[in-house]
Amino acid sequence: MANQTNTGNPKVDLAYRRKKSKEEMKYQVVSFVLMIFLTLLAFLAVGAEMSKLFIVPVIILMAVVQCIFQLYYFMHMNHKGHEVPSLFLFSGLAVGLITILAFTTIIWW
Amino acid sequence: MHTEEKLTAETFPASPEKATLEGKNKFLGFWLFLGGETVLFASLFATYLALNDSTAGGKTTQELFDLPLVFAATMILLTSSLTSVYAMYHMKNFDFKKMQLWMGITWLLGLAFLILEIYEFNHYVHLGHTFTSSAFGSAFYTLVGTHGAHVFFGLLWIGTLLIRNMKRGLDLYNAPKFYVASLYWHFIDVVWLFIFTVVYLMGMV
Amino acid sequence: MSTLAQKKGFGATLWDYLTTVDHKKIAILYLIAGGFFFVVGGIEAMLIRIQLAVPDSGFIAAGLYNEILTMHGTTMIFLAAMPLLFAFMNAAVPLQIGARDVAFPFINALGFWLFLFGGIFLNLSWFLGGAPDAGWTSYASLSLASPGHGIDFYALGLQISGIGTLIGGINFLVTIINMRAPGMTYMRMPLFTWSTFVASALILFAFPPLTVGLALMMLDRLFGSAFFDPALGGNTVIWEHLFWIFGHPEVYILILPAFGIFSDVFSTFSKKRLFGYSSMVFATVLIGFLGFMVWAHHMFTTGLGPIANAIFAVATMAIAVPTGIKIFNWMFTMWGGQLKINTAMLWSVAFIPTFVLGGVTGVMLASAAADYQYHDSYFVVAHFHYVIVGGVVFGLFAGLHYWWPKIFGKILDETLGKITFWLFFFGFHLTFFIQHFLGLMGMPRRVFTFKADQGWDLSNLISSIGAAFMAIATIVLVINIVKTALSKQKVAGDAWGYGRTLEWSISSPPPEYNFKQTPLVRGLDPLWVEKMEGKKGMTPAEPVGDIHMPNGSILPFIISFGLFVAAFGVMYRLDYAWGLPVMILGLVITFSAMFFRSVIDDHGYHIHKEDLLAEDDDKGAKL
Amino acid sequence: MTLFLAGCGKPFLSTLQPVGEVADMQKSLILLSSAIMILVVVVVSIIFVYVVVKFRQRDGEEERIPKQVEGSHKLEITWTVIPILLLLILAVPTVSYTFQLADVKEMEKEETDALVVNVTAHLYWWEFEYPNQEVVTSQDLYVPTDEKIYFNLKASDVKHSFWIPSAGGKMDTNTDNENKFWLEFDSKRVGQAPEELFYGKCAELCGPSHALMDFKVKTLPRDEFDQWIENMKNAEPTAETELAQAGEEIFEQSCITCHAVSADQKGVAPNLTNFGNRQMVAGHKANTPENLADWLEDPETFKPGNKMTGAYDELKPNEIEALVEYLSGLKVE
Ligand code: HEA
Ligand code: HEA
Ligand code: HEC
Ligand code: CUA
Ligand SMILES: [Cu+2]
Repeated sequence: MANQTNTGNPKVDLAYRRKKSKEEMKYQVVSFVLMIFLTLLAFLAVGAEMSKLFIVPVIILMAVVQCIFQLYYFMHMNHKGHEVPSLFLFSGLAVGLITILAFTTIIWW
Repeated sequence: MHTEEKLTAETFPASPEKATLEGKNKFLGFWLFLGGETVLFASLFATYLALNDSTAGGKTTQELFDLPLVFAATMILLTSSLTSVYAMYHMKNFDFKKMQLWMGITWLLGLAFLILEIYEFNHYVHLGHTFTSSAFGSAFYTLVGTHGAHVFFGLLWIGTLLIRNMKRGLDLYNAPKFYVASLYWHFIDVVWLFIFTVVYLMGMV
Repeated sequence: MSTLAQKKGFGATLWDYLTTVDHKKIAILYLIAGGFFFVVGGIEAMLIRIQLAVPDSGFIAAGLYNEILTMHGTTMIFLAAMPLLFAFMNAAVPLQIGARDVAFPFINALGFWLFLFGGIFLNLSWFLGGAPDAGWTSYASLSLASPGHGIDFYALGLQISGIGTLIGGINFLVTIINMRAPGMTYMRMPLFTWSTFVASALILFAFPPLTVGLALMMLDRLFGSAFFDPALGGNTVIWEHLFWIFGHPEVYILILPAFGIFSDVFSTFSKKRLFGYSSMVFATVLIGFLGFMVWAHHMFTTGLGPIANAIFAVATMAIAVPTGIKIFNWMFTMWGGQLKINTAMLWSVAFIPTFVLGGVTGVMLASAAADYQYHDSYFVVAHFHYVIVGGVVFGLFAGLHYWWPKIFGKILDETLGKITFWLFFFGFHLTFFIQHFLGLMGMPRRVFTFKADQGWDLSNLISSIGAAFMAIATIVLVINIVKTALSKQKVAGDAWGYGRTLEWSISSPPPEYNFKQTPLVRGLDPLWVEKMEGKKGMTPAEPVGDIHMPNGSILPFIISFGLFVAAFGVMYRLDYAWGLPVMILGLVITFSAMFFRSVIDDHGYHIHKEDLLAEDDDKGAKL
Repeated sequence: MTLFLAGCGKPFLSTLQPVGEVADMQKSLILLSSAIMILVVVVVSIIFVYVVVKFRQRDGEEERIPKQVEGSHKLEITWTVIPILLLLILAVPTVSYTFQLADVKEMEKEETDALVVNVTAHLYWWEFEYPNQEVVTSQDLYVPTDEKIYFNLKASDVKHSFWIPSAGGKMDTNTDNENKFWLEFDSKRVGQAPEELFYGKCAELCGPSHALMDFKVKTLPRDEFDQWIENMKNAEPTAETELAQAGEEIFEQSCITCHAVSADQKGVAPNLTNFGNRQMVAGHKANTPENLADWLEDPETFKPGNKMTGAYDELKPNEIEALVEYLSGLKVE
């Protein structure tokens, strides 16, 4: 509830809130453009057939950045009131990453 | 605040999804569910990564994947994420019509994505890469297919919401429902980010 | 309200329970179903022990033994221990945090029915061609080779009941986060609530890997995929990982709520606040956290290599530290206290040495190089029964006696309770202590028989005799329950007189809305705080007002039933033509019920202020 | 304590009566950890008994309200730090032994003198191949004493686990890959078991007859072992009596498709080259003519779920008699 500053006057509040929302929407559009850009980059990088050692970390990094955009801008995790959701999401992520790590290291045959 | 109160733009709260206790519960419960989904998909990704070379003599990822198609699908899904953001934007502004409109566009984009995916799967099956042909095949279809099933379920869900609330207008009873549905949609997009990166792009390098 | 409920006929009561979304009634449903499955699992255990009482016994045939063994483990863990814990969570947690209800009453009911239908489905295997027979771990190579539909019952049954558990976990998390009464901060929550919270978080993260694992197993067996088929590049070790990534947290999902029960019981009957409350909370969270990093200790002999084994060995040992913190805190809670040793307390007191014994053998198992000897021997069987029975089952019995008056308004008979305790306690140690040595003497687990003259004869006989004591003890408990149910006693809200937490501040059993006025919490052990200030009950945080209640619904039952039907269809899809239609029918039932749920607005009803006040007058008149 | 544990179980299959280096290491870990655990249990028990006895509610004291103690940092630190130290004491040898037991560098060399045995676990029998000696045998494992024996472990159908308790801990035989580990038998101690024969077990649930999937380990001094290998190589099935010859004939018709009688072949059924020397029939009953006849007559009751049932035409009593005679004569000395 980042944008809940009450003046007591609904009209003023509304105007203020609309302005805030608009601003936020701007950020969201910007992050969307960036995401599209990153996606393009990732596809182009793969199309360009560079070394695997270089490309894999780069495209994963780009996916992570995009993921952060989604979570923080589109899903509003940057807003207040998302402490518990982030705690649980990141715990889930931690468990998931350990799983992935295990499956890519100790299952090798 | 009572759930069914008729509201105006002025009285509509800034975070309608969390204005009632039911809304708060739904909001939190859904985020927790997404935490669980994260682990679910991580397990599927892990399985896929452990098996993606086990083609049992069948076609490898390089021989199989068609990047332009995946690129198109990615663009569609990413865009649908933005359109659902627009829907939420209008929800906060208490503009029910526009919200419905953008949600509807999201729905259509989702459908387009699903059609592309079905087309893609069909294509692979004709190349001899099937669910039962190798462990790689099983892992591939299970991972990507589970995502597809999520898209499908999302379409059912959003579709139901749109139709059910057509006449009702926006209130604090259905605002959390729309909000949560849009969270779900974004989450599907997040998963897809990793599918196109890990499955398709990494499969091609 | 409550007086009305008692005059209902049988049909109405049944309907009431089928449609209830009241957490207190759901608790009773869990208690009945869990208790039933405990007896089923116990009977299976007795069959195991009868078969193993003497060498070369012909009592149970080889294949049947494996079915009994598998169903014993699966039933006890998934269908007895977990639901019984859920019973107490439902009965106590909303009350302990001063809530009128759980966050999602509908989902709460749905969770129960999914569990029950999953459990019934699994157990129907006995009558439909044979139960699963690959152990509760159902390792992939064997479970894929297993003929018949046993393993399919396992995969589908657990899948259904697992979904129930998962949504139950989410429900408790949201309830605890969002529905606490004013003043009930996180650091004032009773330990049982805390451990429910952590256990629910573990459920949230541990069940998805099981869901995936079971799904892959089902796909391999029924849909021709090749996840675990080496011939097509599959890999059975994936199953082992998925299972244990779930399986190890699962044992903490079982033990942590039991720890919570003990914490509450210890402090209540020592008449002291819990010693080291904050470190208890911290230890609980830490155990939950570490629980996700140790799963491979079940796979030391799989051949993961020395690096993985060493890492997982050390990580596993680390769990002894927070657990030790808890053990010592409990003992120091009692230190300087006024121990009222009744049945609930007896179970709790006996838990300490028993569990420590089981815990330390766990640390021995964690020593990877030594585990090559222990693994899959009776040493492991001894270890886990010490922690599971000595921890979880003792905890369940403690909770049963402790909260029985809160749930049913009657106190269980103390004499019979103590008889049960001593018989069970004695029988338990007789059964399982000696199994440590059986393991060291080379006896593998999961053997349907053994040959004479390998040095195991006497020990096995002793072990079986011990099990008989546990069975008698359980029968005495059943008698106790029947006797108490028939008795006419009525207990006060604070049934024990030493109640510290909020559930004891309202009548026993509580009214359907729990708290007429939401209480104001002013410290840890809120009721105790008030009592020490000479007050009788809690200070309300709000005036008496209308109370919003959810409507009952049959939909949870129908949704679960649909999945139950669909599971049969999936399973018999390849055998019979009706398979596929039945599967579709089941899914249609489930999805239409879900659809109805989402389009029919159900805003619940209100209990009006006037009625609440009138009820007070009623009571006044009666007294 | 040690004495007490040593008294535990039979010398041919107790982990507490080790015959070699691996089991020694493991036993020392078992003892070390037991000692630590006993210490823990004793400390807890003392506090526990004191508390429960001392602080029970006495008559007439029901109303007394104890002091509500919040906690104690000193105590908390004590019972955090001491367990950590105890665990470190256990962790160090654990890690060290774990790496030592996994050290199979020797067998992975191109040219190795080490004795390597390829173990294949089947439902419900064991196949042992000596790749460098080109000898195959089943059910009874022959090993030389006083040297490290390296094993390649694999399963052909479902997962099993290879365990010789007195020689050392187990290792799974997976269906997907080969596991490797080593064991050693000490010549000075093999005498502890009658006939220097140790018991091996399958330690992973593998189906109805999992409990019956035993094998035996025969230990020999190196020179005798070499001799045994020689004998195995030269072994030829001989049927001296007429009855045995009749048996041989039936065998060549009905059984040879699965069973080999020369030591150079692996197969879908136990290699019977030295069946006459076996301790057991099908791993689980003494190798007597009666038991053998029972087995041939009805393998299913003998060993539920085995893979021989139904694989050959029903045998008449006289045929069984002939086969028994023939099979019992398959010996190498
Ligand atoms: C409620 C259930 C429960 C609990 C709480 C535990 C607790 C622990 N378990 Fe157990 N375990 C099981 C249930 C449980 N386990 C089951 C069911 C299996 C078998 C599954 C199967 O194969 O079918 C199993 C198997 C199992 C194995 C695998 C064995 C094998 O198959 O080879 C291992 C190995 O590390 C292990 C370790 C531990 C450890 C270290 C703990 C620790 O959490 C214990 C910690 C507690 C203490 C240590 C006591 C108190 C502490 C002190 C007083 C402080 C001082 C102590 C020291 C310094 C040591 N367990
Ligand atoms: C919560 C978990 C739990 C509980 C409580 C128990 C309780 C018991 N267990 Fe079990 N057990 C497991 C979980 C549990 N077990 C698991 C996971 C396995 C591993 C399975 C596998 O390998 O896959 C296992 C395996 C296992 C084995 C090893 C089998 C083998 O490896 O071959 C044995 C053998 O002794 C055993 C015995 C017992 C006994 C005697 C009890 C006793 O405590 C039971 C006591 C209860 C009763 C005796 C109730 C009976 C009641 C009556 C008889 C009343 C009569 C009826 C009426 C009045 C209606 N269990
Ligand atoms: C499927 C092919 C098959 C055929 C044909 C077959 N067997 Fe077997 N036999 C087996 C298998 C498999 C085992 C191992 C069973 C077990 O221990 O579980 C076995 C075990 C044995 C054993 C015990 C081996 C030991 O080392 O203890 C004997 C003896 C034996 N078979 C004899 C015979 C005779 C004689 C015939 C012919 C009449 C025969 N078998 C035909 C598969 C076969
Ligand atoms: Cu092979 Cu058990
Ligand atoms: Cu574990």
